[in-house]
Amino acid sequence: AVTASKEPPAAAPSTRRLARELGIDLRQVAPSGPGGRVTPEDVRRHAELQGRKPAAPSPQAAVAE
Amino acid sequence: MPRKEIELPYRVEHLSILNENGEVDKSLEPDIPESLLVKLYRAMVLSRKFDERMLILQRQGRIGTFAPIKGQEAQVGAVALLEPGDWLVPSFREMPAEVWRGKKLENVLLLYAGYNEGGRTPDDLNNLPVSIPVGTQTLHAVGLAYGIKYRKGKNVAMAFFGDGATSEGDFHEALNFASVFQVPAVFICQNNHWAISLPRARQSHSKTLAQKALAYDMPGLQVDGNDVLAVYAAAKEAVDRARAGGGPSFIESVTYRLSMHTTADDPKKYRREEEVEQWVRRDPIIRFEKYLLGRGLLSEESVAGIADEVQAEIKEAEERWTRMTEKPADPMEMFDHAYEELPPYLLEQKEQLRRELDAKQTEAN
Amino acid sequence: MPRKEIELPYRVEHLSILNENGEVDKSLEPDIPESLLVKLYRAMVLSRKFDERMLILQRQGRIGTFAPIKGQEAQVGAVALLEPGDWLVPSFREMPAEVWRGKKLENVLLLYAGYNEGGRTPDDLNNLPVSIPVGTQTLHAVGLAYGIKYRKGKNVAMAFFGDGATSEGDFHEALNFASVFQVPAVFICQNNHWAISLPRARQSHSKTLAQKALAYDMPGLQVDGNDVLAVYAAAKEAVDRARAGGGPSFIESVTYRLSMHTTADDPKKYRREEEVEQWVRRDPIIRFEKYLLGRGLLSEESVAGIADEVQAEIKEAEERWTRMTEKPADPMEMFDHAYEELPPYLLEQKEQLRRELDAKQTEAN
Amino acid sequence: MAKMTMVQAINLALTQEMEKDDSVVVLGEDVGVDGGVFRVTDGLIGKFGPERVIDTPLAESGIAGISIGMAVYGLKPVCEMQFSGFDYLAFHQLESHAARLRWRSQGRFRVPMVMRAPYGGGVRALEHHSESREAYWAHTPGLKMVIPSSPRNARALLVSAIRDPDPVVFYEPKAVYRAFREEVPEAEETIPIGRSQLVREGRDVTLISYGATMHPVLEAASLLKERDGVEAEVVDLLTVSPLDDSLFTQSVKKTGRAVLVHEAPRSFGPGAEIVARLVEKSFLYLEAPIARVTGFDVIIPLYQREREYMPGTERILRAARETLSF
Amino acid sequence: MAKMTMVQAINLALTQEMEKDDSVVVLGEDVGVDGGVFRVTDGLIGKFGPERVIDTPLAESGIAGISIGMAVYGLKPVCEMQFSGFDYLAFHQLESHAARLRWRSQGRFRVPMVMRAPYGGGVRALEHHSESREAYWAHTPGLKMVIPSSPRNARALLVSAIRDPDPVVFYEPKAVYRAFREEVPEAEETIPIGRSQLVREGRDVTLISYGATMHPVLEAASLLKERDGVEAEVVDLLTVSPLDDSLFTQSVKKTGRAVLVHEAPRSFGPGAEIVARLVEKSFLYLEAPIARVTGFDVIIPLYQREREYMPGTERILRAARETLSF
Ligand SMILES: Cc1ncc(C[n+]2csc(CCOP(=O)(O)OP(=O)(O)O)c2C)c(N)n1
Ligand SMILES: Cc1ncc(C[n+]2csc(CCOP(=O)(O)OP(=O)(O)O)c2C)c(N)n1
Ligand SMILES: [Mg+2]
Ligand SMILES: [Mg+2]
Ligand SMILES: [Mg+2]
Repeated sequence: AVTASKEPPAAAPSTRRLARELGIDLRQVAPSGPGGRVTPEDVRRHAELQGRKPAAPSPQAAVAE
Repeated sequence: MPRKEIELPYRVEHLSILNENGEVDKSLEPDIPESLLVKLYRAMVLSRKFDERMLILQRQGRIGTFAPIKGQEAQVGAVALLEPGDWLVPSFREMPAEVWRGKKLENVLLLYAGYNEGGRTPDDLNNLPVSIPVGTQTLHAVGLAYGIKYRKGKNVAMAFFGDGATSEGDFHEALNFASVFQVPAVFICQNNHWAISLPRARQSHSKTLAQKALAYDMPGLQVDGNDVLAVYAAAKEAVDRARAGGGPSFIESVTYRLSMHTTADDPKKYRREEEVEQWVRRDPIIRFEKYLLGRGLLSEESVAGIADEVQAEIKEAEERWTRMTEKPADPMEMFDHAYEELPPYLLEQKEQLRRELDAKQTEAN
Repeated sequence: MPRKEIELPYRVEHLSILNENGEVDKSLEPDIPESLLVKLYRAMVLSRKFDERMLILQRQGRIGTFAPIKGQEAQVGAVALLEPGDWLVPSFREMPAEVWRGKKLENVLLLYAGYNEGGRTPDDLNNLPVSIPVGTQTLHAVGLAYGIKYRKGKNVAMAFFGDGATSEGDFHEALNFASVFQVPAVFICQNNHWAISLPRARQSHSKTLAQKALAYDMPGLQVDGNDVLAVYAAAKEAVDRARAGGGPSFIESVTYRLSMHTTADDPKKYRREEEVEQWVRRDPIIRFEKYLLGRGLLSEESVAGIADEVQAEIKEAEERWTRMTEKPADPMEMFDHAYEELPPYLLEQKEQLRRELDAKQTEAN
Repeated sequence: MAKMTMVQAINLALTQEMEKDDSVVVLGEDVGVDGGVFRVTDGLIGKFGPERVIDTPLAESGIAGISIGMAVYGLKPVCEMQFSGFDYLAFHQLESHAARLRWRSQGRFRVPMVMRAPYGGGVRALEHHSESREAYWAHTPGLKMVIPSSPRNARALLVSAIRDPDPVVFYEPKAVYRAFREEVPEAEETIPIGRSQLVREGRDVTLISYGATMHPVLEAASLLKERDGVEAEVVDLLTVSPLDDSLFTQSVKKTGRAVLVHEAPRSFGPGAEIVARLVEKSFLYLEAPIARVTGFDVIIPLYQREREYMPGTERILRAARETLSF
Repeated sequence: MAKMTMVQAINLALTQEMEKDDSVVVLGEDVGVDGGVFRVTDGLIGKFGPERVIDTPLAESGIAGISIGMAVYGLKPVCEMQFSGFDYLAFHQLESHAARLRWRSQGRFRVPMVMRAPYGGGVRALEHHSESREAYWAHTPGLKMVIPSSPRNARALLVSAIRDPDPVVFYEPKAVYRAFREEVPEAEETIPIGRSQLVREGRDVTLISYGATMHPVLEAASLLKERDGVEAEVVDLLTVSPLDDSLFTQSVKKTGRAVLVHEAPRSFGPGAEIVARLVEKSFLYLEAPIARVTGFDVIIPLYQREREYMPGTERILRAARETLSF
């Protein structure tokens, strides 16, 4: 598990939207993207770990990956 | 192949009809209907009194900065030539001309009290609103005059501006375009000797401003601008010429700003009291009053009567203005007249302001 | 209080010394050293030939749009008065004047071939670069002249511009400022009868352009601009006056653009061939050649010799230019001279361009 | 229908509007006898005479200033600035009067004028002949700022501009003037001012531009498809101000990625406003920083270096790929 | 040290630079005998004479144009436009010459001039006397655009501007001219042009502004702390162009939220560029849309409605709260 960091996490606004939709605090998510960025995948994985239902990936997210 | 003088089609003249003592040069006296003479006098008195009243209102903080016109009332002699369809293109020191042309006193007050509504000019007369960027409005007169000529109309466009304005490039472009297109425009320079703190002599190295017309082969005339008869005569010549298809004219009207540039200005910083006193003696109203008294068109009683009348008129206008400004101005109005139709982003901004005002209202309750 | 004429300090004159047949008015003939006369002739021939050569280069696509000067070579008579410390403020049709003042022919070619480097003017002479926005450079001359006066120098600033430029507001502001401040500026209007397609008569309604000086109480002189002796004499009068602290002068130099406005222009659309032919007969070089032949300062041989010399000079410059442009221009240069020091965001942009160019280079390999 | 260059299409718009409405007049330097330095007004003086097709003295403020007077009088002046690089001389007339007279007079007067000017680079021109400074006008309340990208939309937009009751600055991409021909219907056609157009559909990235740069943008979109299999959506603004942000903010909600392209210098340029609107209206859909592909913040160089200055196809491609792979 | 108004502080900068360097000259309408309509140049003509403190004829293009000539000659002219609403008449001189002569001459000539002008609203003025159009200048390559916010930084920035080898447009917030006094050291002090300042530290939201609006911004920051317990970080740009984006992009990486404030109209305004830089450089740290608190896109109304037009403390507070609660 990741401890809440004080540093704000790096994430695109669209990733933030996903986190919001899933009710996830981005600071809890382990980043795997370039430059320590939280990716949408990271958020979904975290949601699954938390036992929440992952949202179906949106089409644009699919393109991004 | 000699060195030889080039003959030019115009010379520059000076015209003066009524001197400081109210004596008239009979040979030049214009033929003005008696009722018009009295009307001119009344308009000058009204302008003077209204100007004085505005100064008081400004000092009381009831209106903001404005440009007093004291001493320049004889300008009404020029607009007296205009017909309703003619175009008046003023700068910011033509309150007398604007009022002659139907501008309501309460609108003058509204403008200087910071209400956009003050920009309104009479619906049935072609007066442009006050123009502040010095000299730039002269070109609008040329465009209007072009329109008149294009539509084969008989109207004219008359532009007013100051001595300072003659230094601006737009003044030059306006005179040049007007003469190239030979449009019915009349340019009236109110040479009041000062552009804020700059004396006329340092505005231009030229002996007169009238001679600037020579650069365009345009008739140029210098006139005693405190002599309403001369102003009328000069304007008549120019307006008649324009109506007859004879093209534009330039008039330098030599007058004096007896008061401050604006109420934010202190003329003591840059000019001597003696100079002002000299010009007080050339007051355009006093000499005209003497002339009219002499001709029996005024009497001591009618002078007093007119004074009372105009004071009442001013008082009534002020009351109307006070009523108009009892409720605070509706801020939403700032979006009106931006465009004929507000584009979506302005509708959004208007909506934003509406929400802000509503929130404030709610907080206040 | 009459209507009376105002006496003005200046009248407008026309000056012509050498007529179309090379005959001189002895009473007006300026005292010019013989070597200078020949140098003037050579400069005019060089300008003519270089102009012709550029037209060929343009038609071959080797240089871009340029403004031919054919017919206006006598302008060198004016710059001949300038000393190295004096300021030349040209427009875009002063190649002869610029070359007289040390501008390298290869730099002229570079400019028209689209190289920023062509803007370079000689380090040891005070020539401003070519100025394209019509009329606007006249004000720079006034500022330079102000600097000279402020530093109590003896130099002058000489501005060139066209008949079209006299319509721009900046021209008016320049003449007004110059006369108000009485600075050592010389304004030379190259009235070549056309501003692209607009004939002089429709640029201004005035009989002459020289008379525009009257608006500023500035000496104004109209001169035969195809008569290099008259141009010299007029400029000498103005330059001497300026150096002696006598303030600015305005010269209307009446000449003719024998060629197109620029190489993108087709003058057949707007002017008659006969008009051009009339002016071909007034060619400034031919009449000056006749005069010099008459005075024995030129001979058939020396005329041919000069022709060969200038052709060689042009050829050499062209070769230098060709070598200078063998390698493509370094795009990175576009960031040079933007500011004395590039701010961070421009360093970033420069870096971006560098990366792009490197990438392209890599792809190419 | 006839295939026309943009020059011909603009000429058609002027001709037809002048035929329909005798309050339309054309004025400017060399617009009459010469037909304009780009021949845009060619033939008009023959058809409509010198009172309606007016060769003016050489003074931009004069041209704009008298146009204002004409417009207030009731004419519909279409004035030309010979190159947009010289319209600065008329800046104050537009800012201080054209944009304000309706407001200043509380709606009593209107200024239905159009100020046309060729703008932009790419024609091997001299200094001041290649500028792209539409942002100045777009930032000025009271004005509209329109830039067509093709013969057909140039014609349709100019007709709308002439009929618009408010002042319109109309910049014509001179690089497009004769670059290609397009079918332009003889019959009247208008495009509303203040409305952008979707010119290519896609779902991966949104390319936003207007005017001359629409062409490298469309080329880049094709190449993205061809080479990368990427579907770019392309928006042509047509009107820079009032900026229609509905289409492009919608598009970016779908694609999550945007590239803006203009020739104008980058800083404080038109692209910045598009970024700001996207941030305001599509924030949570942004997957990558919005790329600005623009002219650099220097004086546009003389033509030997112009290609490297300009936002060409390659630079757009590179930016799109960076955005896509962010 | 003495407590000074901004008017006095600017006067001090001028006086001291003129004492030090006789190439510094001051020119403009009413700057001499009258000491300027705001008294900024008061007393200078007495100290330095009418050749160095020059009352010019009434022509803005003339003033700017001769300043360019003076600067090329080797003087350091500081010209005044009486109000920024009239500097449009000189636009072409700045754009076409001041900004370009160094470049055009390949570095042979420089234009070390300063063009001063009071800008902005809040002083119950007439039309054209309240505008805030710094974006025009900021978008112009070759110029620098500086706007101080307090007496002390006004003095220090003006000294730098006068010494700068390139042309600087220097807008003075007339609402601040006499609004308060601040200690200004007698000894020389400069602030480098192109460098912004952190004026309040915080970690929750970044407020970015310059000039007159710094004051409502700082007030809003205090209120946020007081009422909401929010720590706002505040950046004063000081120079609008060249825009220093290092500090504010850094700050937003920390706070994730930004509010930009200026009086200028919103669309295509200075704030848009700040948004664009934030998107380019702090993208992954943005937690909320960047709010722009600005003048509306209309002509600034006459003074009865000015307060509602202006981005005041309340509007800034509201925007900050929205951003924080996004
Ligand atoms: C273009 C422009 N520049 C500066 C100003 C500021 N200003 C207002 S009135 C004035 C002096 C005008 O002098 P003049 O033309 O003689 O008219 P007067 O005020 O004497 O009536 C100045 C400099 C302005 N309004 N417009
Ligand atoms: C301010 C400005 N407006 C328009 C142009 C386009 N233009 C270039 S030269 C020219 C005509 C200039 O005529 P004139 O002043 O007589 O000079 P000439 O070309 O005859 O030498 C025009 C309109 C320009 N360069 N600058
Ligand atoms: Mg001008
Ligand atoms: Mg005056
Ligand atoms: Mg010419």
